[in-house]
Amino acid sequence: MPEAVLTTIAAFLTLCVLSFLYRENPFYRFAEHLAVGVSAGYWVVILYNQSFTAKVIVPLQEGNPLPILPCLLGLLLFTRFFSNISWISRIPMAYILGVGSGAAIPLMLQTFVLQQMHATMRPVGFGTETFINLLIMLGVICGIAYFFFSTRHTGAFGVATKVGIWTLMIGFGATFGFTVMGRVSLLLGRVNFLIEWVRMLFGGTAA
Amino acid sequence: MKRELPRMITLVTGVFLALQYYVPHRSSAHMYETLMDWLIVVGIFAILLGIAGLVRQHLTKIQSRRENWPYSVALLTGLFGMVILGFWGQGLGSPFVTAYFTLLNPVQATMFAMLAFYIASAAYRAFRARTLLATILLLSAVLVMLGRVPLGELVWPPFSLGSLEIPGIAQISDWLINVPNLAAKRAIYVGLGLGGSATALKVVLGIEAPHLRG
Amino acid sequence: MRWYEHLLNLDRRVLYALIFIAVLIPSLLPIGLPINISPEVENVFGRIDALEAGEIVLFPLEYDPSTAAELEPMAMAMLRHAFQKDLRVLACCLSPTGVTLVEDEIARVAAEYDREYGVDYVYLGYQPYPAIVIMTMGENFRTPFPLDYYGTALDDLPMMHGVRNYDDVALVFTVNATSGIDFWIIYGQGRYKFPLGLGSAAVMATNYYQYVQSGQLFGIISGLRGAAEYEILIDTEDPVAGRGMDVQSIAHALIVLFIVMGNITYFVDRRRRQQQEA
Amino acid sequence: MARSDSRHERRVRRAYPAALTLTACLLTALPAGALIAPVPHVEAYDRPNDPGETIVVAWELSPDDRTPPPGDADAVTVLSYRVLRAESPTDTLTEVGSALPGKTLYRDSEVRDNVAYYYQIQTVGTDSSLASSAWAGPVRSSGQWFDTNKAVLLAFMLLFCGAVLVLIHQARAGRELFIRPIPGLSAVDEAIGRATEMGRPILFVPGLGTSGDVATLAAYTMLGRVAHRTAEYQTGVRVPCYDPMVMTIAQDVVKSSYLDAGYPDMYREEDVFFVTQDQFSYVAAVNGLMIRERPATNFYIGKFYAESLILAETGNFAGSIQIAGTDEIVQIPFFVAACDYTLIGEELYAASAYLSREPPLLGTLKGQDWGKAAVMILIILGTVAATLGWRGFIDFFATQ
Repeated sequence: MPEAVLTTIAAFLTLCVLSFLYRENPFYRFAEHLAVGVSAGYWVVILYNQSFTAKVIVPLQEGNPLPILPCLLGLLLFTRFFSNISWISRIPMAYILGVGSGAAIPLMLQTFVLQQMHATMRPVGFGTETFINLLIMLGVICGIAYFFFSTRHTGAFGVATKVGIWTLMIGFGATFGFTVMGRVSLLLGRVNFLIEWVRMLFGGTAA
Repeated sequence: MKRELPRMITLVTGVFLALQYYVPHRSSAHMYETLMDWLIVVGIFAILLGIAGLVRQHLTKIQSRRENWPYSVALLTGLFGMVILGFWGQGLGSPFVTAYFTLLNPVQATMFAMLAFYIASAAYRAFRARTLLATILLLSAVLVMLGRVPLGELVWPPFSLGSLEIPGIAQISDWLINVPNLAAKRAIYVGLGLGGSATALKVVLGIEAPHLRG
Repeated sequence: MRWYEHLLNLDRRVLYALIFIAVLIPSLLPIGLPINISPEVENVFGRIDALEAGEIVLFPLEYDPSTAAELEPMAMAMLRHAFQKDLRVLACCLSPTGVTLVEDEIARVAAEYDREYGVDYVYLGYQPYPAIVIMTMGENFRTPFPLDYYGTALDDLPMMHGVRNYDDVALVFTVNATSGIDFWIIYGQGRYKFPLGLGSAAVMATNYYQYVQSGQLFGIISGLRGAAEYEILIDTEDPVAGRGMDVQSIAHALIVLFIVMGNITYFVDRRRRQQQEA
Repeated sequence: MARSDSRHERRVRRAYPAALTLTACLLTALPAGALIAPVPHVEAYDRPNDPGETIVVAWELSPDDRTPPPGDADAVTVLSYRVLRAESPTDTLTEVGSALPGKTLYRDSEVRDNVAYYYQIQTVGTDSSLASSAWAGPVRSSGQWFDTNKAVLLAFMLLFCGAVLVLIHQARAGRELFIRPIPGLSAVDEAIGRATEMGRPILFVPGLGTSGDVATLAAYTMLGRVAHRTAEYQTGVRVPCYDPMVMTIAQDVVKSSYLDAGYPDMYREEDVFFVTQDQFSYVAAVNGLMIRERPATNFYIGKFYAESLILAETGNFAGSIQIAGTDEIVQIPFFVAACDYTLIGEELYAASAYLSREPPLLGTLKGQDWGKAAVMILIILGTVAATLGWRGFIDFFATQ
């Protein structure tokens, strides 16, 4: 198919989705359903060609029968469709949960707790660098205090939790401010695409 | 059997993996790789299960001519069309890749692009200095927003007021991100790390068993 | 209705239209506002610039069409820098809907610099469950990726000879808009201690600065702004991200204006109501 | 990596003196006419804390490893270092790899465990001259059964998990565990009350998490509470699901809550339904639901990604009261901006414990507080130690 036709189809779909901003409508619904289908189909192909081939088909061809086991385990998931034996699907679920949760325990403690704690242990004082360390340390302590649920937030502890929630709010504001650039970038990408398309239609130069 | 077997599997795999992390020996690493490979394969089937559910749902919709059924036709055409194209070939320039760039790419990209509009309306409608906390959030957001773009740096560069050095908006914005924001994220992470690992522990020990409830 | 009541009940579609115009006009008529280079981008640039020709860098490029507008310019700039420095590039994409997009980008940049596949660069493609893939790559790249994206065994690619795992790459720089960033930090850097740099979507960047301070990341480049600065550092002929910064300036200013207007109407309205009640 | 290796190296210097003494003797046999200087010192050791099959060869730079002095462009400098290996002192050496000038480490991972190897570094000059170092070895690789770098982590993990289990046990045994009131949880009841007054349903969105995510687990508890109250008020709750597994569990939760409240007939299976597993189609469907049914109250509890703002803004146009709770940090600001009340991060876990009063949840929350207290104290101690320059205390907690 010529490039111009393809670009026009893509532009049409872009406009279909944008029309939702005015109101929900059949064009939008069409684009949405088409995309769900195409993405599911795309997934099937990529999973088969990239993963299933490498993890199951190639080892089987090389005479390694072991990958049959996880395939059987995976097939058990489909017992969900038959209510009398649907409990069997819990076996692969149990495997997924066990592996995921077990690996998560040490890793979460290391990355989210110990490494964060270690990184906060910095020399403090009133120099340029050390004062920043001090502020960060106080911010972290107060922030953690805010998430303390065993004690009432009163007295000195209450002050700490107040500072904690202020710190959190500055953090959330900063995240919001940072995010604007990302979202505008995405819109910019689409607008540039539409500009190229219009130029192509009227100027005759393909993008 | 119906509850005990899954419970045992979760317990054994979970405890093994929590402790395997401390054992670098090759046999432990090999066992770990095998378990993870299996997880990937089981995961492929889980995704297929979801897709099978999707197909079933839309087929019934078409068969019973339920409201909006023609959209389901578009969905299934897209799905099976992609699968057929994919097994035909998927190098650059193949119909599969062309379909991806023509059909999927624009819809997904535009969906995310709409967030720019929503952020604008949220800014207008919701960012109001109603309370002290809301005001802090709002000020921090505005400063970071302006500090990130060249226009902000042009309008508010660093300057000195007598002997006082006033930082530019870009520096203020960087400071907000590197100091209070960093402290905030770190505090939240500590909480989530403890909460997350405690919950994982309960799942492994079967104290919390979401998959056995249903 | 008074003026502020109009503003108070302003149809959101008016706001949408204003934002659209604010993005459209500077796209057509660039202003060319100057872009300052921030220390954080300079730092990442310096880190890659200091590598020796022939060293291997691992680029996990993980984003999909929905976030490509923001991250593609950055990925392209990183790839160009690597090829300029004669580094060898090993790339993968652990985001299923991005794998095709990334393939196209790598092929394009490699063609610009006349690089040969399998000798100067290798694309591993996609495998599901990023956390697991990242962990097993620490043992051997061949465990999660026995074959490359094109179905060739890794051992048949000259570049991969003697390249086993993270130990054999000079650094890892991931351009990433997925939750995969956490996996690269926790399961990758956390386990295998390689130098890890991050190019992230702006929305996610604020979460990861703490890892720079804690030493788990050697640097962060965020969003289109970071890409624009990187483009300047490597002297890109066609700075895609650089042009976008004008749009960003106008759009940001407009959104700040929305916040200010919203607050003015809110306070005027509140005062009127208080007066009426009094 | 170089840094962590030099730390290993120091450790090895202490742990494997035998390997060192063997490398100490210099047997330099320079080929006649060679200009390049050999490396003064080589050692080889088994890489510590690894799966095995790797030997690290470390050397000191050759004196000629330098940039040529200005004005003397012909000065001979190092071109590369070749790493040679043999399996016995009488065997011939074969090249296993090479390193660029300035490098002092090579990891040989082409070895078998428990086999003795000998190494030699050959310095290659820019004039192609060669200079060989002394032999290092014998050295054998092996895998270790415990990673000593992670001892602190293991201790922390065992203490924390132990504390959680003890506290869960105590909670089950009936010990009262105090949890402070969480401001705004009263908003939940208010919101449900408002839905009754308006006679409109309540929408509960459990997010995009899978059935095992902590946030989703908390969402089940909140859903149980909401369903219980809606049953009392006879309003009804709609739950659109993203994950089929989450749906089956959510159905069960709603059913049993209605039963507890004494209104089992209120339960309709189609109220808790599966939508699709595609992020934006899911959002589009929930958006449609909000526009059509105009629920009085929307709950967004669980894992949310970019769709958070799309949902919250649409709910706003529809005029609903909105309550959100997520541990996905990036999305919290959007919920804070667009919703009436937001449970931030861990507050969500606490809220479910507070509402349900189930002993395992209360005990866990207590355990987490103990963990937080420990972290706070350690941070303060560590900061004091760092300020006083007492590195030992801080390095103790380095799990890298």
